[in-house]
Amino acid sequence: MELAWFLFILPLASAIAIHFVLKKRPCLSGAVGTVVTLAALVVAFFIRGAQSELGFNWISLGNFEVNIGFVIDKLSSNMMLIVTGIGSLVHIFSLAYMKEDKAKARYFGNLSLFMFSMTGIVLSSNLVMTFIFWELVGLSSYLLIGHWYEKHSAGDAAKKAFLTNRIGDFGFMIGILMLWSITGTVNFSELAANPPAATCALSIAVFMIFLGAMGKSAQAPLHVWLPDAMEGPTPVSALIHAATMVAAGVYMMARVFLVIGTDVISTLGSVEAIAWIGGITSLLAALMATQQNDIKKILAYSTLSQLGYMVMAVGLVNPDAGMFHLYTHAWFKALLFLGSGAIIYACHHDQNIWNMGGLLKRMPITSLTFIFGTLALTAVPFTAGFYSKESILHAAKDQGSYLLWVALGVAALTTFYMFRLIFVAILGKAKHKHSEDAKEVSMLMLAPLVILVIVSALSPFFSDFVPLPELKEIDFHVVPHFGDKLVLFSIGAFVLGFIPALLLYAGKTKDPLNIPLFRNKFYIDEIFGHIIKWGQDILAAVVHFLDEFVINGLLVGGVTRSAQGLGNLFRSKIQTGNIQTYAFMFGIGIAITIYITVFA
Amino acid sequence: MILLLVTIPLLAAFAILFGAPSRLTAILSALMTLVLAIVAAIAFGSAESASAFAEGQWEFKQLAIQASNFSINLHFGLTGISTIMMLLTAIVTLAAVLSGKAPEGHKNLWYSASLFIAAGAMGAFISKDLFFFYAFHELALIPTFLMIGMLGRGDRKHIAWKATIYLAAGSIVLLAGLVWLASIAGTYEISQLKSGVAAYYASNNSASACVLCGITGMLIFGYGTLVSLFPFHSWAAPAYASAPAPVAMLHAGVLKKFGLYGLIITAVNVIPHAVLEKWVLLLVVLLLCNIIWVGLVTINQKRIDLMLGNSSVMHMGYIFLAIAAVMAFPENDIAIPAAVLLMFAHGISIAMSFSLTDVIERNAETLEFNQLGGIAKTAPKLCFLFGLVGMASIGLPGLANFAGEVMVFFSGFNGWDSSKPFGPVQWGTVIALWGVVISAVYMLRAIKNTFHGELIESAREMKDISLMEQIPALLLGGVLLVVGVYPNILLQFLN
Amino acid sequence: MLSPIFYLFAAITLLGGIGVIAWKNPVSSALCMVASFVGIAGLFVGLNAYFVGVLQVLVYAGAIMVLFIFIIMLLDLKPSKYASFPPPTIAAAILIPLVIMFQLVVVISKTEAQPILINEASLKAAEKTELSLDPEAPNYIAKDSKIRKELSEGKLPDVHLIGNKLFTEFHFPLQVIGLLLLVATVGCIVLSRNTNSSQE
Amino acid sequence: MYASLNEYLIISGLLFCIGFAGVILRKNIIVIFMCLELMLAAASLTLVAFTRFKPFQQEGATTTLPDYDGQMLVFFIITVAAAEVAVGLAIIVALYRSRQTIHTDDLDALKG
Repeated sequence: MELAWFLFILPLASAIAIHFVLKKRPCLSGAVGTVVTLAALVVAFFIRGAQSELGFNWISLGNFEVNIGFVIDKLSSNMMLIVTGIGSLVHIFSLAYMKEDKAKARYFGNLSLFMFSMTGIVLSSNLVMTFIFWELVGLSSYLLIGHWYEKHSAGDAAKKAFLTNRIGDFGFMIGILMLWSITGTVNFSELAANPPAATCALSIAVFMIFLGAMGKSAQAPLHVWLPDAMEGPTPVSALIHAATMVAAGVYMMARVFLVIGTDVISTLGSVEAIAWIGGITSLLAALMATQQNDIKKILAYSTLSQLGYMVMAVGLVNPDAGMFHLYTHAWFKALLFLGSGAIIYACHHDQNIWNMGGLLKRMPITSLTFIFGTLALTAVPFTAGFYSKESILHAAKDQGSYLLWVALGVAALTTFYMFRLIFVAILGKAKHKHSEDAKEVSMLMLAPLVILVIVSALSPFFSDFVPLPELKEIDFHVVPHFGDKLVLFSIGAFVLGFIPALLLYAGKTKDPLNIPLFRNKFYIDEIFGHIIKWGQDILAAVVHFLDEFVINGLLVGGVTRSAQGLGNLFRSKIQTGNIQTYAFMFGIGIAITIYITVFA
Repeated sequence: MILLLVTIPLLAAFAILFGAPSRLTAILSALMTLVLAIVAAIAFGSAESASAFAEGQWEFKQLAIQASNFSINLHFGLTGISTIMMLLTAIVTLAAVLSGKAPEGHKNLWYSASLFIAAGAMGAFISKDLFFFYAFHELALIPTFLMIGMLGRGDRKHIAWKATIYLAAGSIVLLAGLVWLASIAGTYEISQLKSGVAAYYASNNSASACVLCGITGMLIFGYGTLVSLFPFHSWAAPAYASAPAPVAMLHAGVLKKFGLYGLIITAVNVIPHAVLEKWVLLLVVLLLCNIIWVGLVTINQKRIDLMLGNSSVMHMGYIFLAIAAVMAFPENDIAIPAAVLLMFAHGISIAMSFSLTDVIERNAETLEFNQLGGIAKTAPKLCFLFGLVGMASIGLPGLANFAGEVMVFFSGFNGWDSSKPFGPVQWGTVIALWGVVISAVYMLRAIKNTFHGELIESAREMKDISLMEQIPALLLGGVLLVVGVYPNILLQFLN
Repeated sequence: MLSPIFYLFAAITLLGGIGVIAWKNPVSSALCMVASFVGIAGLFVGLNAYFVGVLQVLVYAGAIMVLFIFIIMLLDLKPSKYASFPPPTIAAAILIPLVIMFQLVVVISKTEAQPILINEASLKAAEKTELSLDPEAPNYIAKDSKIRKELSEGKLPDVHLIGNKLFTEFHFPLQVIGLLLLVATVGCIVLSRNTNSSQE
Repeated sequence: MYASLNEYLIISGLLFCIGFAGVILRKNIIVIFMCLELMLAAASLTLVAFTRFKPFQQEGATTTLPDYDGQMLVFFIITVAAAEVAVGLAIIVALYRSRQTIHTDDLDALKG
């Protein structure tokens, strides 16, 4: 299985080569990046069926040892397919999209670094290795979001992304530590061999691990960084913030749940909380998306809500449904993002949907692919989204939890804001000079879009490409029979979402609805801003003041000043220069000596 | 042969004082020491057992003082931990001598003081005798004072005085503890301390318990002051901020580790567990203050060098966490290697960051955050290197600090029985983990303020890092990467 | 010595001492000093130390006091311009002597010693018993010496006894004292040399 | 009816304290000097007093002769006092010549 090593070494080699050698030749670095990712895609195809585990020892200390190794099974190899597939398409797209960018070499270098760390997460054989590449992925997303670092907003967004991920990693590490002390091992295979008993410590550990996934997959409180991450170039958003990186959280949770065993997991209390967090996130994100005016922000919030779906599925102890939705969502969300990238590129980097319109006539192919993506996202029957969303609804119904209604509500909202986007941006007439002279983008951009359409159309029908562990056969059928009550509900949700969008937004030039609560993202950012300002900066200033004046000033300074004071006191009071005082001192001396010698 | 490790820097320092070409001699001697250190480490690594290693020429014993019931002798030799510390000293010395530009009139002082500090640190780490272990450390105190006092920046005289008096006070408390320890153990030989103390502890149990408790207290507070444990940390940050580059690198990188190294070999490995148990809670509270309190202070800093000084104080908290872990759970075989690895990693990363800060100050003439901005455009290499060390210090995987920190956290949870609730060390580990977020906050803010954003006018003509300045940074960065990717290269010395 | 005479001389001594402190004018305090020394000499005689008594009057009262008065006249001191004594110094001046006297009294109250009376009979007895004849003994007195003759007659040869002890046992300190006096005189000459010559 | 040792010691103690009080009290150096002489005299008084009251054991035999060691010491005290007065007054004269005052409050050059 040396082939698997190539998956790992290739992107790293290209990242190093680009960074240190090809810095001066951007075009060459772009080509190298793309070729390497395509090669990785090919290798991913070859190792699809294999089942092996290999690696080398990183740290070994007595009974504690951590090794960097891969576990190749259906779950990880198919996930690799998604990662390398979308990666190569994004690379091709970026060749055109970033043509006139000055720092193209650095961009492709960072992309390769991202591919390397993503491979690390997908193939990792133990939790510590996952954590290592978890942070490396965080670093590469920091570098990519902050690609145009001249802009303060990009720098801030990058910092925000890294710190929110860091908060997630804080929980993740505690989870790993607890799991390690409960089971004594961090290796997935050893965990699978003897799964731990369901104790409350295990449920806390699982929740803490989920905290890590929350940071990476941008769930409820830690989702603030994803919309700001749109500061980065659009291909980056497509690759990282739609398909792969954010999915890493769900993938890791699925891996942990499968390893520990769904029967033990279902008894844990914290899993219920995970499901509800997923549900709430999807609801919140969907509500926020209805009022956004930036095309990339809308897609970002839709990613958030779809991630909420996946986490809900995992929370409902049905990781297969979650992974299936992840699989289909990766393709059509990448399609949507690259489509929006093409639109933005054509409209001279203008991202406001109210400046777009009438693109169907000017950019037919891009618009059609975009519409197809929307259909898939809004779960129109026979599209990829429909099947995966169905599986999640089934999972919710099996658990009999109220999340089913939340899921349906979110489905309606998704349809509403996606078709709002379609009516405003694609259909209708051009509302702004930018969209008037928008013309079809170059072939290099259209090819990935078309490929993505084909793949996302066919994805649900090739079930063995779905990243699921070997041992569980796919029980949900590919073609749902219409008699099922749930199908009716989901179609109803679609209609419920479509009609208001049609009425409100067809042919409009101004947004009829104005709900500031949603547009300002429930003011969560402002709340976080205050928390940070008060909880950290002001506190830091106070602590610094205390440290400066209390510890440094009073205690240390105090000691020195009191010593000095004592010295002065002696000098001025005792050494007066007057003979009488000296004589008086003599007298006291005599009296004391007499007392001591004679009486004491 | 091992004697050369200490004599080369000393002779070079004296040669410089008597007129030898200062920079050349300093670099040559640092190089020779590094080569010798690597050879010694390889010899130590390959030797099958410590005794076999001792027969070789890597052992030097010379009687210094023969008292009635004990003898003090100049005894140099290598143990697992001291090999790593020796490598750290050699590497940082070479980097320190290479970085920084000596002001015109003071070349001799600049290089001889650096070499004296290096020799002091090297001597302290490889000496196996308690007396010389302490004496060599004191050798490094005066050159530090001279360098900060004369060649430092900012309010240097006051800071130099404060730092030196603070360290001297700490050393005195430490000396008292060490002499008391040696007297009850009946020997000054570090290796025999454990048996001596055990015998003493066994003899009269009740009295000896509180005596040992007193000794441990003295050692903790003595070493604590040298290592800027929480209440005694106010000397560290200003001293490193205003010290010239080599001294800041050597002191923050190497000399600070003397305190921790000492705490491990004279307290943790020597004093019986029952006594150490009592100090765990206090130590955990202090180190958490170290991490959270000083972490918040670091966030509030307005200058890069002060921020780095405070961050080095904060990182001491993690190493103390490992020491507290082993004090609480003696069979904890991860803690000591974790502490040593983190000491090595932190030493290298803080040295590299001070070297780069010196470059920033020379090129941009300022270190204030509000006067810096967008340097990355005109100084991409400097931005890359500072980014590398910034990421290293906040514990990014692939770099040495992360390996150390992860193992420290694992040692914190080692020995935790999952049925019982968290013990003090476990809570300490959890809160220390939040320190990782705090360190990410201040480091990223620093990187964003200095490198990202629009280019400010003063940085427009700022030239990038020159080749000569790059060498120490690349050397240290390389070491960080090698140890980060494959930490077993160091851990082999420990088991 | 008989107590009435003793108290007389004691009174003279103490009043003289107080007079030295009390008088503002230095000359009058010097004279009171002389009275006090005379009192002390009287006490010495009462203790059968005639030579020392005479010496006291001769050296202290005669020489030292004369020197003091000479210097006072030389510097023609006016009565001290800070006439009144500030309260803290008075308090100090009273407090310390009181403390010392109190300690002395406490010590003295524990001891009791009676005088050894001297009369002809005791002197004759002493001549035979207390003086030895062999030359090595510390109290050797030659057979036909004047001391033995006086003692046998019942008189106390005070000066001879002092002379005998001074030139036998204490001969070395005597030489040192001689040297000391020489040094003192040289010192005075150097100190009182005409200062303007040293100022060039 | 003979005065015992205690009376002598009390008298000399009193004299000593008067001398000491004088030193503390008076501001004129010469008077201080005189009080010093007074204290010396008191000391010699104690010495001589002891010669009469300490029985001089000579190989066990008690002696009635006065013990002349004490008086030797008084002899030396007197000599030293004389030398001291000579030098002291020379110093005072030199002091007066340079400072034109011998009042202790003005002479505090040695102030710390």
